[in-house]
Formats: sequence, C-alpha cells, structure tokens
Amino acid sequence: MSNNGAYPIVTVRIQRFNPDTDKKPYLQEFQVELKPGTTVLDALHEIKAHQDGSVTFRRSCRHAICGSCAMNVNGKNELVCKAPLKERLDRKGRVTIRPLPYLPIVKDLVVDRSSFWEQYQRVKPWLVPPENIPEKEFRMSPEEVAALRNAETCIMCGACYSSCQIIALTKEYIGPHALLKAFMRVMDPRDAIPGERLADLAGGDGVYRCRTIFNCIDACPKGLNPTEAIETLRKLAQKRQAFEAARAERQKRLSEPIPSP
Amino acid sequence: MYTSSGFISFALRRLTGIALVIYLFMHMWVIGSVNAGPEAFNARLNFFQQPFFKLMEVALLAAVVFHAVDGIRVMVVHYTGVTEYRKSMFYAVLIVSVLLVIAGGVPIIRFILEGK
Amino acid sequence: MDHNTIVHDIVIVGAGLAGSWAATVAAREGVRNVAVLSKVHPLRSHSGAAQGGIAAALNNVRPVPGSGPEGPLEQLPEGADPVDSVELHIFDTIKGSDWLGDQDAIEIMCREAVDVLYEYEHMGCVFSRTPDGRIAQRRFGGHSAPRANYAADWTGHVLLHTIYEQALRHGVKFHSEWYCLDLIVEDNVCRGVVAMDILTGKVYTLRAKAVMFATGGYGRAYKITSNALANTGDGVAIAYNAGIPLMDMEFVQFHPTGLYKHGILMSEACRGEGGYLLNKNLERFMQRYAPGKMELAPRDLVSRSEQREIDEGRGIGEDGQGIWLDLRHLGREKILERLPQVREIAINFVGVDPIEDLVPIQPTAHYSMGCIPTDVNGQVLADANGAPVVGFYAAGEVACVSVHGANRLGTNSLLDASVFGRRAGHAMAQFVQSGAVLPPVAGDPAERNRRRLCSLLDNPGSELVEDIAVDLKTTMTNNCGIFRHAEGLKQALADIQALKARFKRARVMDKSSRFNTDLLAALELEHMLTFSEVIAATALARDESRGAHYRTDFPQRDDSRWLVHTVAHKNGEDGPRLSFKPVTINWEKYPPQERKY
Amino acid sequence: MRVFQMQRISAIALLIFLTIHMIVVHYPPFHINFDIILQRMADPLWKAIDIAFLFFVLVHALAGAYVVLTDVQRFSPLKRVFAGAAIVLGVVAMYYGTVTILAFQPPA
Ligand SMILES: Cc1cc2nc3c(=O)[nH]c(=O)nc-3n(C[C@H](O)[C@H](O)[C@H](O)COP(=O)(O)OP(=O)(O)OC[C@H]3O[C@@H](n4cnc5c(N)ncnc54)[C@H](O)[C@@H]3O)c2cc1C
Ligand code: HEM
Ligand code: SF4
Ligand code: F3S
Ligand code: FES
Repeated sequence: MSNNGAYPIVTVRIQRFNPDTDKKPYLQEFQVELKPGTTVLDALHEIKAHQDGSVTFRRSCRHAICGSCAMNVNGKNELVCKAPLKERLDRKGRVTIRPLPYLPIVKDLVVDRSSFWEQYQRVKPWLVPPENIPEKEFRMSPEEVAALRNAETCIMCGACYSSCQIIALTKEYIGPHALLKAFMRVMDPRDAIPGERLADLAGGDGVYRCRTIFNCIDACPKGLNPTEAIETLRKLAQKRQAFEAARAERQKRLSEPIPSP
Repeated sequence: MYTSSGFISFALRRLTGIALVIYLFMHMWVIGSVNAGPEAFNARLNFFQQPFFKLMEVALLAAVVFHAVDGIRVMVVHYTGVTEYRKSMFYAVLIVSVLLVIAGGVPIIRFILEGK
Repeated sequence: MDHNTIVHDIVIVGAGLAGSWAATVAAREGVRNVAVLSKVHPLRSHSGAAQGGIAAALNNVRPVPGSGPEGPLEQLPEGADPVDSVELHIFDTIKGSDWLGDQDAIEIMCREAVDVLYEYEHMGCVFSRTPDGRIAQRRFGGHSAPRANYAADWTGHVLLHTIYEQALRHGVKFHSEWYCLDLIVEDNVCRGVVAMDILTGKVYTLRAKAVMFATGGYGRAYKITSNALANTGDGVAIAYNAGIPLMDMEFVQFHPTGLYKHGILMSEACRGEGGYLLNKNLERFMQRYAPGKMELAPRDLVSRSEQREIDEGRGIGEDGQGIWLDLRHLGREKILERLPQVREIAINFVGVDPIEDLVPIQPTAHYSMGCIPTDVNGQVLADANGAPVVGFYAAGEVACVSVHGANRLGTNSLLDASVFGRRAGHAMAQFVQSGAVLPPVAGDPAERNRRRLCSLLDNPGSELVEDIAVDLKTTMTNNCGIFRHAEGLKQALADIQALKARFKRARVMDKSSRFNTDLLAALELEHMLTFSEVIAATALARDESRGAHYRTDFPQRDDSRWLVHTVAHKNGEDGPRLSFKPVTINWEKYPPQERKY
Repeated sequence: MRVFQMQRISAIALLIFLTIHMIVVHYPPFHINFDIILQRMADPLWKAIDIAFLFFVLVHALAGAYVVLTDVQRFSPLKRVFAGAAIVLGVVAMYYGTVTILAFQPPA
C-alpha cells in the first residue's frame, strides 16, 4: 500500500472465518493510514476496497442509526461506524476487531442474529391498540412519551444482546433488546394488552432470567438502559392486576386533551 | 468472551454460590454425625480442624462474604432500580468484602499460628 | 416447479417505508402470501435514517399570536382558527416542485397525509407531543405552515420500526438479506424477479402475480451524500435494464446541511428550529438569496446559495468547501430535547458540540426526485402515454408519481413513501384478489443471472471496483452536481462510457459464495453506471433551469418547452432514447408562477 | 412462588441468620467441640433458630443450584427433573438436618 509518510500507519487485526473453508477463526493483520476523522468502519472499508475484498462485514447508514455494524472492538461491543479509529488504538498502535461474541459466525465479522430476531418477534413488538380508535390521534402527554425514550431509539443492533452472559448460556432468554421493546409496549398508554405481555415476560425466559450483569447498558451505543427497563417490568409483573386496571382507566381518556397542570 | 466488572461479579457470585452449596452439604454431613454419638462427631470435627481446613475456612469466609455482600448489591438494584452506580457499587462490594474477610480471617489465622 | 423457484402472490423488493406499507396493507386486506425482499435487514433500510419529520396539515400548533410568521410555536388552542390546510400543503408542494409535480398526485398525497399520520399514531408510532397530547409539529423549508410532524430527530426510525412491526403482525414473509438481481418483464407483463440469498449465494426465481419495487434512492452515485452505503439505486437500474423507462432523472436533490466532508445529514430540523447558515465572514448570507424565507427557503435554493458562497471564496474549512451551521442561540435545552441525534452526530464525526460551537457543513446529495414512472396507485407506466406494465408496481423514492417534480420539499418524501406505498399495497391486493393468475415465465432467468455472477467472479481483470466507483462519483459530483452546463455533462457522459469499459475488466477479490459483499459491490457499481448515464443524458437534454436542476448556461425556467417530464428508455448499448410526458396541471387553481421565496 | 422471589426472600433471611450463626458459632472460641455445641443447644430457642436457618439455607441453595443449571440451554429440557430433584433433596435434607438438630441432647 502506498504511503508517502503523510499519515501514520496503524495495524488493524481482523478476525477471519469462513465456515466453508476454515477450521477455526484466526486473526489477520492489515495496515492502514490513520487519517484525521477515520472511523473503524472507514478502516474496514479501506481494507476491503484495496487490500482484501473478501473481508466481510455488515454496514449501511454509517451514522449509528441502522444498527448493522455492531462488532466487538478490543473486547467491547460497539458500532464501528461511530468509533474513532484513533481512540481505539492500543499502546502498540493496534486495534482488534472481532464479530459479536456468543453468536454463530456467518463469515468474518458477520454473525447470525436469528435468535435475536426470534426473541424480538416473540415479545410481539407491535402495539395492540384499544377497541375504539379515535378519529384523530390518541392523546399522550409529553411525560408519557418521555417515559418511552429509554426504548424508542433502540436500533436493534444486538450489541447488548451479544454482551450478555446469559445469552452466552442460553438463547431461550428473551434478551435485553426484546425486553426493552416489551417495556416500551407495556409502558405505552395506548397498548391494550399490558397484562398479557407482563404474564409472558414473567415466565421462565423473561425478566427473571436477567442476572443484573449490566453489560447490556455498557454496550448500548444509543445510551439505553435495558437493566432499568427489566427492573421496572419485574416490579410491574408483581402488581399486574393493578397495572392492568390503571391502564384500562387511562384508556377511557385516550382521546381527550391532556389537562394542563 | 466478554469481560467486564459486571461479568466478574456475576461469575464470582455464581462460583461462590456453587462452592457454598457444596460446602453446605459437607457441613451437614459432619454435623449429622451427632446421630452416631459424641465420639464419631468429634472425630469428624477434628478432622476438619486441621490447619489446612482452617485455612480453607478463610476461603470459605471470603466466599460467603463476597457472595453475601454482592447479593446485597444485586438486591439493592432490584428494589431501587438504580443502575448508574453499577461500577462504583461493584468496587464498594470488593472493598467491603476484603475488609470483612480481614476482620474475620485474622483471628482464624492467628488461631492457626498460635494454636490458641 | 424446481427448487430454484419460489412462488408468492406478491413480491415486494425493498423493506423501507414504501415496501413495508405496501406489504402490510396487502396482507391486512387478505392476500395470504406476501413476501418482501431486502438486501439489508428491513430495519436497516434507509427510511430509518430520516430525521426531521413527515408532513401533514394536522393543525396542532401555530405561531404565538403577535410574534409574526417566524415566531415561536405553541399548541393550537381548542376551537382556535387553524393556520394550516390541505390546500396550503398542496400549493407549497406544487411551488416547491417548480410546477413540475403532477397536481392530481400531489392533491392525493396531501389529502391522505392526514389519514396516514393518524394511522401511524394508532399503530403505535411514538411521536413527540404538544402539552395537550397532540402530535407535535415544527417548521420545515418551503412549507408555509408548521406541518412537519416529528419524533425528536429520529422520525424515520420510529416510523420504520412501527410499520415493520405491523407487517410482522400481519404475517408478511420477509426474505432478509436477499439481493434482487433482475426483473422479469415480457410483453409488458411482469412475471417476477430473480434474487440471490446473500447468505448462501444461491440464486432463485421468485414468481408472483404482482411485483413491487420500493428500493429507495441512489445517493451513493455521488461523492458527498447523506445516503446509506446501501443506497446504490439497484432498483432503478434493474428496471431500466428490463425495459422500464425512467422519468425525470435529471432532478437530484442536494441537501444544504450535510456534515462537512462526511455528507451525513444534519436534519433540516436544524433550520426548522431556527438555525442560521453563516459564511466565512460569519454573515447570514441567505439574506442575499431569499430575504423572505432566509434559511427556511427550499433546499435547491439554499444549496445553490451555499455553493455560490463557496465558489466565490467565502467557504470554510481546509478546502473552502464548507459553510457554518449555527445552532448555539437555540440553547442547550432545545437542542437536547429536539435535536439530540444531530448533536450526537456532530460530536461523533467532527468533534463539535453544536451547543457551544459552529458546525461545519456542506451540500450533500440527498434525494432522487425521478426514477420509475407510476400512476397514483403505484402502477408502473411503460411509456409517456401511460400504458401500464401489468402486475408491476413501484413506490417510495424509486418511484416518480410525480409529487416532487423538480424539487422535493423536506418531510414530503416520508409522506410520499407512506401514502403511495399504502396505495400500491391496496392496488396490488385488489389486482391479486380480482383473479390475477400467475404469469408463466419463459426459460430460466435464474440461470441467466447465475451466469452473470459467474462471469463477474471469474473475471481475471485488474481494475478494482472501488477505484471505478470513486471515479464515477467524482465525475457525477463535478459535472452533474448542483450547477451543471453542457460541457460538463458531455464530459460526464464520456467519463461514464470509459468507466463502463473499465468495468468490463473489474476484478472481484472474494471468490466465495457465502455472504459475498465484494460481489455485491461490483453489482452495485454496474447499476450505478447504468443510471448515472441516464442522469447525465437527461440533464444535458433539459436546457433550462428548474428546481434542483440548474444549468449555468440556461439559468431561466422555460415553461414553453420544458413544462414536461423527461422519460428515458433504454436503447440498446447507446444512450437513452428520450420522450416527454405532459405535466398534470390544474390551470385554474394552480397555474405556474414565478418561484420566489 | 417464583424461584426468583424464593431466592431474594431466603437471601434476606440468610443475611440475618448467617450473621448470627457466624458470630455465635465461629467466634470465639475458635476451636469448637461437641460440648460447646451442646451447651448452646440446650436452649430450645436455639434449636428453633437453627431449624429455620436450615430451612432458608436449603431453599436458597437448592433454588440457586436450580437456577445455575437451568440457565444452561442444554439442560433446559430437564427443568422439571431438576425442580423435582431439588424438592426431594430439600425434603430429605430438611428431615436429616432437623433430626440432627434435635439429636443434640442437653447433658444429662
Ligand atoms: C439522511 C436522510 C434523512 C432524511 N430525512 C427525511 C425527513 O426528515 N423527512 C422526509 O420526508 N424524508 C427524509 N428523507 C428521505 C426519505 O427518508 C427517503 O426518501 C425514504 O425513506 C425512502 O423510502 P423508501 O421506502 O423508498 O426506501 P428505503 O427506505 O431507502 O428502502 C429501500 C429498500 O430497498 C431495499 N433494496 C434496495 N436495493 C435492493 C436490491 N437490489 N435487492 C433487495 N433489496 C433492495 C433496501 O434493502 C431497503 O429495504 C431523508 C433521507 C436521508 C438520506
Ligand atoms: C447472607 C447470605 C447470602 C445472601 C445475601 C445471598 C444472596 C444471593 C442472591 C441475591 C442471589 C441471586 C443472584 C442472582 O440472581 O443474580 C444468590 C444466588 C445464589 N446463592 Fe446466595 N446468598 C447468601 C448466602 C448463600 C449461601 C449460604 C449459599 C449456599 C449454600 C448460597 C448459594 C447461592 C447460589 C447457589 C446462588 C445461585 C447463583 C447464581 O444465580 O448466580 N447463597 N444469593
Ligand atoms: S438496546 Fe442498545 S445495544 Fe441493544 S439492540 Fe438496542 S440499541 Fe443495540
Ligand atoms: S447483560 Fe444480561 S443479565 Fe441482565 S442486566 Fe443486561 S440483560
Ligand atoms: S452503519 Fe448503520 S449503525 Fe453503523
């Protein structure tokens, strides 16, 4: 590769694995120029475009909104598109990129997220609205919307999921991402079946399987807090009937203006 | 493997928990010999009072202490829902555990050394 | 039927808002076997990146009385006079389109907007709210009332997740990470598509009674773009190669506020919430170009003004290609509440916190106004006379209805994708349920495409795909960018010919069949070369300036000759053959006027 | 009741019992023998406390073991077997332990 000395050269170590041809994963080293503003994704692109086109990874939006590019960089899960390369270099000027842990590898940095999506579907991610739909919008107070913020920006990247050791042990656990989604539906005043949802989440594979490891919080690139949502769901599951009753009460006023304080 | 303070505390809690379960059943077996009379009891008990087992007692103490203090931390999270201080809480657990183990372990070690 | 063939009632290519809406509606109306293909997981579709809002005249807010039209907004008190109307939305859109939008389609879009918005809300979309619980609205460029309905600055994200959830709820089958290679059209009847399962590299023929394209835009043909890396306009090229014409390809929108050097979008909501644009001398230069609307003028105008400043040496940054975006006066609270994502992007990518500092930005390729011509039900049209391609539908950015004409207004495209995606879903359901039969397929299209892949993989050439792509983007940016002229456009056409020749020697480095993204990059480049030629050719033909298409050698709008859509047909290996389609205009209500802001 | 709640409630109970146990049984004197234990066990209240302690520690330990095992996907089909085994083991151990505690007879 060309280098006229303008930029320092750094080493990118990529875990390679093609199940069709390789017995087991191995690390391969590449050299790239460290230009200002380079992200880890940029480095991967540079390698793929000019050095080895068979290096395989997922990406799309390149600004942390599509959730494609979650990988394990130096042992931590994150979105490589928003990871500055410079800040990820170790003392020897190297960065190590592996696929998300605890998931089957499809090829190189691409993992099989099927269990992740199955759990997402299992919690019925869609809203189940009440019977009488108003002509205009359901009224929700800004506070009720704010309560969902911890979940609504989840981009389903899987960084949390694949950092959780319970997932390493069992794929039957619903997982932080889907519990967060479930939390969002349970907390939404428009949802008509919070009781049913809580009953399912309180089953053996749901909120009670979380062991409060906290990796999910640290891994989430959107700054979300699945643990807190899980704790909330646990509490609500305890007083399910009362919560259902309160919801039914709230839904009677869903098309009325929120009274000003 | 995904390592982090969260993982370390989880792994330690779990390992100490398993160790304690094993200990529990051993312990019951020792005490249970009371059914066979004082001699048998004292024999088994004395077997476990050799210095090696006394040292192991310090390990046991450490296990119980860490498991219990970390258990408290977990329950605090459950009942308050507060997660911001997860890292500092973990370090606090470590410090408290070490202090408690020293407080409880020193007399045991002294006992071994001095045979008091 | 062999194991290489899969049969569905409806096959939809693309899982963004348009595709997911169509699938949801068709399934909801009782079509059992609806399948959606997407080359990325549906939730990774680019619709999710949209930030600012979706237009609809809901009349939930108004400027505080007495504060003037640009004053702060408050919720519209119950019973107070509305400030917005569907008619106003229609007019703004027509004016924004520089009178090239078809007014019947615009009318449908703006009327159904209100309904679509409430439907999103009822399906669980988490919008920001006014204090009394209605959907919150903000201002947007070119709209004369605050009608951008939003969820902070991740509107597209919540819309996409909501509609995808609904599609799942109604049992739509998703072929996630399948890449569409080919469209099967014979005798003006669409019979299915050919697609590759990216995971295994296997190629299948998917037969269906109705096929829809919702493959989104092609911003990746430009160097600086707000578009995702997946936005390579595959659908545009595939359709064109299958004999479907392309309409209004010369109209490419450049967004005024892409992050400097990255192109990543800083939502128009930045300006909607009151942000300023400053040149090197910290002057609010929009004063000179659109004194009435200032920063809230439509995108084409603002981008051109920025480019003028840059070209005249008043740009910022090391190469002088940037402009400042100033949000500081909005205050910390407003930025954190309404523009949190924008702030995060600025911090992540240029290391600037908009609360404290100026953000460097530059115009960025953003949206394709043109592409596959359809009627208002998503039915694809085979020619300028409006003959249908039976069983073939399109909606979203890949379709040209045309509601955006020569320039799209911000927030109108999420709306376009939703409204016409919904309509296309309904039309397909009706088509299938009214007894459409599965049209036969001649030969083995999958095998044909397999051979095409093999020849790409086996090519021993020396050209790197990336190098050709960079050269294409460079010529498109330099010659088919914000300002165009005949000489540059001819240069672009010549460059594209040369690049096509180089592509014949392109080498795919990855030879494996499993998840071969290197092969995909080559296919995507081939697609970009195909439609880029059409962009340059139609831009050269249209010797006037209208909306986003600005010819420095023909700076005036010319309604006498060019109040028409350009329709480009594939013409063997030669450049496209053009024909022209009249614009639908309601001469009494909305006659063409001069476009001034 | 859920295993989860069983664990928390027994954990809180254990906190109390274990503290008492540690202080009373192990500190001081450090060398325990039959006589020392017998002296204490002469008091029926101590017997009651120890039986309760035994109960909670068994609940906690067996629930814990059950959780550790069922967290592993491979074992999940055996969930019921584990639950059954834990209950049987718990009952047997409870019986054995109670007999043991009652067997400490005050010196005649
Ligand atoms: C950064 C950004 C911000 C925006 N903000 C706004 C806004 O605030 N308001 C607004 O109204 N509009 C906005 N837009 C425009 C708007 O987001 C898009 O026009 C709209 O989302 C397009 O939707 P779509 O459904 O047509 O396509 P997309 O959402 O782009 O989906 C395309 C789909 O096609 C699939 N696909 C493509 N090619 C193939 C193939 N060969 N095989 C299989 N599948 C394929 C993709 O996988 C994807 O699922 C924004 C655009 C950008 C780039
Ligand atoms: C004061 C004493 C104790 C406290 C406060 C305590 C607390 C806890 C808590 C809160 C848990 C749940 C952890 C989780 O779900 O993540 C737990 C688990 C467990 N405990 Fe204890 N415990 C104590 C003593 C004991 C003893 C004496 C034993 C053994 C006999 C024991 C064995 C276990 C086991 C096996 C687990 C399961 C491990 C796991 O899930 O990771 N504990 N303990
Ligand atoms: S919670 Fe965070 S880490 Fe987990 S999937 Fe959502 S965005 Fe990714
Ligand atoms: S890492 Fe896993 S165990 Fe719970 S707190 Fe997060 S889900
Ligand atoms: S590429 Fe979309 S999140 Fe990184």
